[in-house]
Amino acid sequence: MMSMTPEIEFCGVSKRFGTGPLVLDGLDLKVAPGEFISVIGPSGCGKTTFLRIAAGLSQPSGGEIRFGTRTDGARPELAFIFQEATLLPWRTVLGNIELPLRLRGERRARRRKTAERLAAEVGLGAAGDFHPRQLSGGMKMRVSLARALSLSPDVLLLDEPFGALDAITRNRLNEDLLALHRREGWSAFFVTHSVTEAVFLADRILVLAAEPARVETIIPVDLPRDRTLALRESDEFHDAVAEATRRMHNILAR
Amino acid sequence: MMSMTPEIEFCGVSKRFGTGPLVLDGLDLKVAPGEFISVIGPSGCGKTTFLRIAAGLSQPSGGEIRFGTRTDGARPELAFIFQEATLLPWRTVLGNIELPLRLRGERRARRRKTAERLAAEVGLGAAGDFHPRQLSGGMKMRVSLARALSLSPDVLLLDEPFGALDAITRNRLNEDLLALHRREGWSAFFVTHSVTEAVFLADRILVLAAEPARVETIIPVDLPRDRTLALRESDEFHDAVAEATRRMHNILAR
Amino acid sequence: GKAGDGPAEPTPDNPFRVVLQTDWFAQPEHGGFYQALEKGYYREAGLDVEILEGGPNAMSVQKVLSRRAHFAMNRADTVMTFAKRDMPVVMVMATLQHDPQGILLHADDPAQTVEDLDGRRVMAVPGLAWIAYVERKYGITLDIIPHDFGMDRFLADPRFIQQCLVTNEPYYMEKHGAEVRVLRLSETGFNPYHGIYCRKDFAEARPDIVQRFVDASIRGWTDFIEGDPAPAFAAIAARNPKMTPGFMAYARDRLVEDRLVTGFPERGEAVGRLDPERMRALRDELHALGILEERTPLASFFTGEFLRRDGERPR
Amino acid sequence: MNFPVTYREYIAWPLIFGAGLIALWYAVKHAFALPAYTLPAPHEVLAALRDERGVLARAAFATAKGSLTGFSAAVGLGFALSLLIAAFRILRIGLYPYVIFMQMVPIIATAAIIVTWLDAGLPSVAAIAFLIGFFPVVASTVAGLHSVPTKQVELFRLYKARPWQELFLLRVPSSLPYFFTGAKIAATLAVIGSVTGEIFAGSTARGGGLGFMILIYKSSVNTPGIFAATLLCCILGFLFVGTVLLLKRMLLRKWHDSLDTDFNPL
Amino acid sequence: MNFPVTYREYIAWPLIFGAGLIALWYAVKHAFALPAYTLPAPHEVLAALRDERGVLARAAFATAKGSLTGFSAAVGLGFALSLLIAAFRILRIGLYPYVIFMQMVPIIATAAIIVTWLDAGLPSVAAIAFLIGFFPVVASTVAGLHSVPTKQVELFRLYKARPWQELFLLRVPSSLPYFFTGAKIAATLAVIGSVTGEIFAGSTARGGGLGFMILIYKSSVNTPGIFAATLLCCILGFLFVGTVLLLKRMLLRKWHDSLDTDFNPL
Ligand SMILES: Nc1ncnc2c1ncn2[C@@H]1O[C@H](COP(=O)(O)OP(=O)(O)OP(=O)(O)O)[C@@H](O)[C@H]1O
Ligand SMILES: Nc1ncnc2c1ncn2[C@@H]1O[C@H](COP(=O)(O)OP(=O)(O)OP(=O)(O)O)[C@@H](O)[C@H]1O
Ligand SMILES: [Mg+2]
Ligand SMILES: [Mg+2]
Repeated sequence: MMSMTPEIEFCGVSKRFGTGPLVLDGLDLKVAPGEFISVIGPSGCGKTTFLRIAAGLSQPSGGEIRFGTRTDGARPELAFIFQEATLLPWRTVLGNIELPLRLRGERRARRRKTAERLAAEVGLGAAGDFHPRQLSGGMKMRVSLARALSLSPDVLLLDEPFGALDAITRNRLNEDLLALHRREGWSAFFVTHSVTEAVFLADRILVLAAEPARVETIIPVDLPRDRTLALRESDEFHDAVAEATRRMHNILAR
Repeated sequence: MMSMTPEIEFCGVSKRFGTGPLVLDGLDLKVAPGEFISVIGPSGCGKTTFLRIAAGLSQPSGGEIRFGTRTDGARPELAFIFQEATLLPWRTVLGNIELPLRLRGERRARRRKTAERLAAEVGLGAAGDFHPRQLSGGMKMRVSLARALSLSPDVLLLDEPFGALDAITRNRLNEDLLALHRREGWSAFFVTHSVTEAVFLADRILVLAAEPARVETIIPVDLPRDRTLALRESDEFHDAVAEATRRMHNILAR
Repeated sequence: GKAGDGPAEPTPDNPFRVVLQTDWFAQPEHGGFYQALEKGYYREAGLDVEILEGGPNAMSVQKVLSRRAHFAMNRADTVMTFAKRDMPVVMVMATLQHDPQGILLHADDPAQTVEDLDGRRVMAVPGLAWIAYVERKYGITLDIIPHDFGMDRFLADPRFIQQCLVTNEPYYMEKHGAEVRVLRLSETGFNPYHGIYCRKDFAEARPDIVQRFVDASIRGWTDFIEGDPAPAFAAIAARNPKMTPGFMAYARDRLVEDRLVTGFPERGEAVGRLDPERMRALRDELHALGILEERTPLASFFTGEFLRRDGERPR
Repeated sequence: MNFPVTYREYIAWPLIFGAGLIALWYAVKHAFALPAYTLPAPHEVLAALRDERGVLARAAFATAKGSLTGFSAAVGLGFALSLLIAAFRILRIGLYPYVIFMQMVPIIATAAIIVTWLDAGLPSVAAIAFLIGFFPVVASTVAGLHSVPTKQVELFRLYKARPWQELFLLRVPSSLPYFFTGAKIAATLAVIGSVTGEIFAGSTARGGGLGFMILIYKSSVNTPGIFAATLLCCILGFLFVGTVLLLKRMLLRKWHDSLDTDFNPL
Repeated sequence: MNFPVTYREYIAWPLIFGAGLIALWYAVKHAFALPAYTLPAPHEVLAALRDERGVLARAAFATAKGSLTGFSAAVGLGFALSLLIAAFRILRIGLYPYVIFMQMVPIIATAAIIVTWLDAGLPSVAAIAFLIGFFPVVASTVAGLHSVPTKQVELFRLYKARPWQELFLLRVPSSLPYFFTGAKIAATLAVIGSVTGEIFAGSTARGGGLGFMILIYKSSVNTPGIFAATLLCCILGFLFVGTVLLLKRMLLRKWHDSLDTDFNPL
């Protein structure tokens, strides 16, 4: 699987909507295969925009993105968890989770089994036949997460997937995500508002500022890759969070 | 203003959707005028359902809700911030914020002024003429918040209003909310997943468990009502949070 | 079904299938054909005839041209227009020697002649030759409104005027208590034959079939006018539920008394007869009035080939 | 607006309004002293219905056949064409204008062409009924296929859905509320279309329908008969509309997010 | 499907398809050796258009007047009735069935009544055009007024919006995409409606429109003339549809969340 995961390079990517102000201004970033990047920054600074550009859903106004050494122009397999759970209202929970497999032409029985496993993993084992309008906000986001995991993507783009979840569920899913990452080796961009979460998950943290858009910083996280919830109680971890928080405040207060 | 704010009493309120399991089971709660209640609990436990019942958007399957000594059956003035920002796509940011005033028949110039003030307060001063589809997720929630504050409600129902916001914005808005609460004296139900936030804002914390639905607990917060961000650095506060966390885990782990 | 080829030598047991498209729902004005059908004259002639009913938008010429019907009905002036449009059809026999069309007025209407209709509103089928004919010949203008093939507006409005068949509308009007008057178009000079036409190539390829059809039809018409019309009436009533015995008797009486079918023998008219001189005169007059742009040759729309000169009825 | 509605109300109100309309009908008739040949009274219409029940039943059956054929074709082909238009941008830009163009050809002009190509009778009648109902289905369905929320389309593109998957798994279900609106319009037009067809292209040898009967009644000044035939047209049309609404309810009730779905049977 | 589209394509593709259709027209004509009276060639239609330009221009003007009046009335009154139906539950339950019922009355039956009351000429023609376009507007708009997301309705109820506020500030803007679909259908039907009106209620004195001319050409078997008049009907209809689409674009472009809005002018 890992063989497919490419290096990703952002070269001077900038973005402006219409005649509005710059949202991104000459962003440069090189992401190694399998690297986990957390993205953090104030509301409206351009995190979603950055993810959308990475996914090719939005064209940069300047600069470009390169995926590994591919010259065929093909994008790697992507999974995107939108900030607002985008479920198809006419499909049940299982139907929504298995959608990517359906689109790939997976056989019915197999994709149903995968969907059931994933639903159980995100704690929706009992809600498999609900329609989206019967779900709570957090449940919808979890369906959206399960859907993204149903494929084995090369790159995972997560836009605040856990914002609407309680601490316990959130912690469990954080751990699951890390385990999956170790196993499958995709690269990830993970937008969050929690510094703790950002530090816990990431190899590096990308900090975006709103105005001016040009300011962005990378904070490396110097923690072993093998992380469990136990790590969060360690001094090492607390120091890393404190350090990241300090640097972030410096950037965002400029 | 405060004169209107009623006592609210939930008497054995329970809720079941169709033939599904009980979501709320005999909830009893008496809320004093001007009291601030945080609501916390795992995803899908019934927090939104509880708020909707309090607002009269959903009928309880059993039990009833009483508002003060009113016998005219009229509900007090309510503002509800939905978990998903519910903006009218054809109205601009200002147009959405001023909607409740518009519905009240406020004059154009006055409501525009109020809307502009509120937009600035939630950090959207520059985005007043944007349409919802041009906003980021967090910006939408902030519009929704400003809209709720545009009236002077008797009861404020907030369903995870700050889940999609960064720490800095969130802290600022927390403070603003407390100041407003002191000034206007409404009662509030505030759903959040952050224990810190819950403790910081509330007089009491209502903890809901998912299964069985019958389990719910009230954790009182013994902090002075006059709170500022400085409080959050105090030992007193840290102790309160630790205590609440401990009790919550006990409840939710049962 | 498509009107296809049939046996070369049709017999009653191996008949040639023929489709006749009439111009309206089954009514006594088609009596002769139903009579021939019911009394087996067609069958005797080796023809298996199907009569298709028409209506206000029958589009019969389309059916003849697309070979979905062998024969259809129309007025001579319209058949001339067909010729002008290069439609290869020819009239092979007459059904009515005189035009039964008229203008229906209330009895107390001030208009006494066609000239008096100048500027009046008349419900008629727009674009029919008679309208231009009377307008130009008498120097008048009519305000034509489209015919809705109903009579309720006439009944409701004492100044209403509409195009009619003398054999038809007056009966219903009088039944509803209206006193009516008819200005016959034939009295204005507009007096085309009503007749049967078919594709030219069919008349050339199978003159025997056309001849058999013409002969049997004339036999049917003669019997309908002179004999007992009951068989035709029964067939008509079966197809058109509104045909009451009273009405059918009335219509047939008009056909008989006004000699619409038989014509006046003293002028050389007879059942089925088409007189080339009358055809030529009509064409020339329509041309003179600018209704026909060119003097279409007679042969392009009419043939007397199937009619005996003396108008004798066939044996 | 949001209190629960008992089913009894769905019976009661239409009856009350129906009674009101019939009263109005009598009132107009008497106020203007209208004779039966201009405006027959309701009971005269019912009498005509009774007197002519044999003929009218046969005619209604013939019209039902024409309408059903035309309606099915309009819905089926209309839906199919909408899919093509939604699937192929070139068709959308290049062909759709001509589809709209065609729709604006008056029936009287098309009837002539149809009769030239098709046999008079049921085929022609059904063809005209089809032509009348076709465009509302296409216009509504195309609008629906194009009203898919952006986010959902992006989701499908991210997952590299093939165009036909985007069409059938996303656009089609998403467009159903629009489609049913079009189908409802087509259903009300089906009977009108069939009647118009009978008037312009009917041949009567094979059992004329209600349109044919209206012409016959008209040419014998039987206005109550016209009204009776018209009443049957309406009832027939109602059956079509009812079927469409039932289908809509069955398919959309589970997921369509509209507060009023439950309260709005029509 | 999502690459940007140059405006040139919006000119080019219709022209290419138009050329294709004309080629097909000639091909059919030659393949079946169809004479002018069955299917005139495009150039024969143009010749008829030139020969009859005076009469046809006057007729087109008359039809335009009838269509415009009928169309405006259909959109205006249709919208108004939809509002009433959406606002008053009683009307929705009690009256709406009869509105649908009315819609199913064949034109031939209504035409007789209309002509009796309004007399032949423009008023009757416009009334018939109105009747034909009315229902699509009502059906679509009512569907739109009822497809408001639940959450938004709840928001209004929380803020104690009065019913008319819910109607005008929420349901109306929310229903616009549906309304415009209905208006588009009505626009394509406007000219057909007017032509049908002229067939039943035209008058030479009041400059009978294109429908009347079609009747005249029909009587004199002038098929190229029929086609020429028909062509004018289509062009006229296109102007109506174009106006509706322009209006829709202006009103919805800013906020309607549909990826294709920009690419789909129709
Ligand atoms: N309309 C409905 N029909 C059926 N079940 C429903 C409906 N709405 C909510 N539920 C169920 O009720 C339960 C509670 O939902 P609710 O939205 O109150 O959760 P919540 O506590 O707000 O969760 P979250 O934190 O994820 O928003 C869920 O299990 C959900 O599936
Ligand atoms: N379609 C658009 N048109 C115009 N401006 C837009 C559009 N989409 C986004 N923007 C603007 O771009 C900026 C960045 O938006 P983005 O959604 O990337 O923010 P974000 O960092 O994801 O914020 P949040 O944390 O609130 O989700 C915002 O100021 C927003 O107003
Ligand atoms: Mg975002
Ligand atoms: Mg919730």
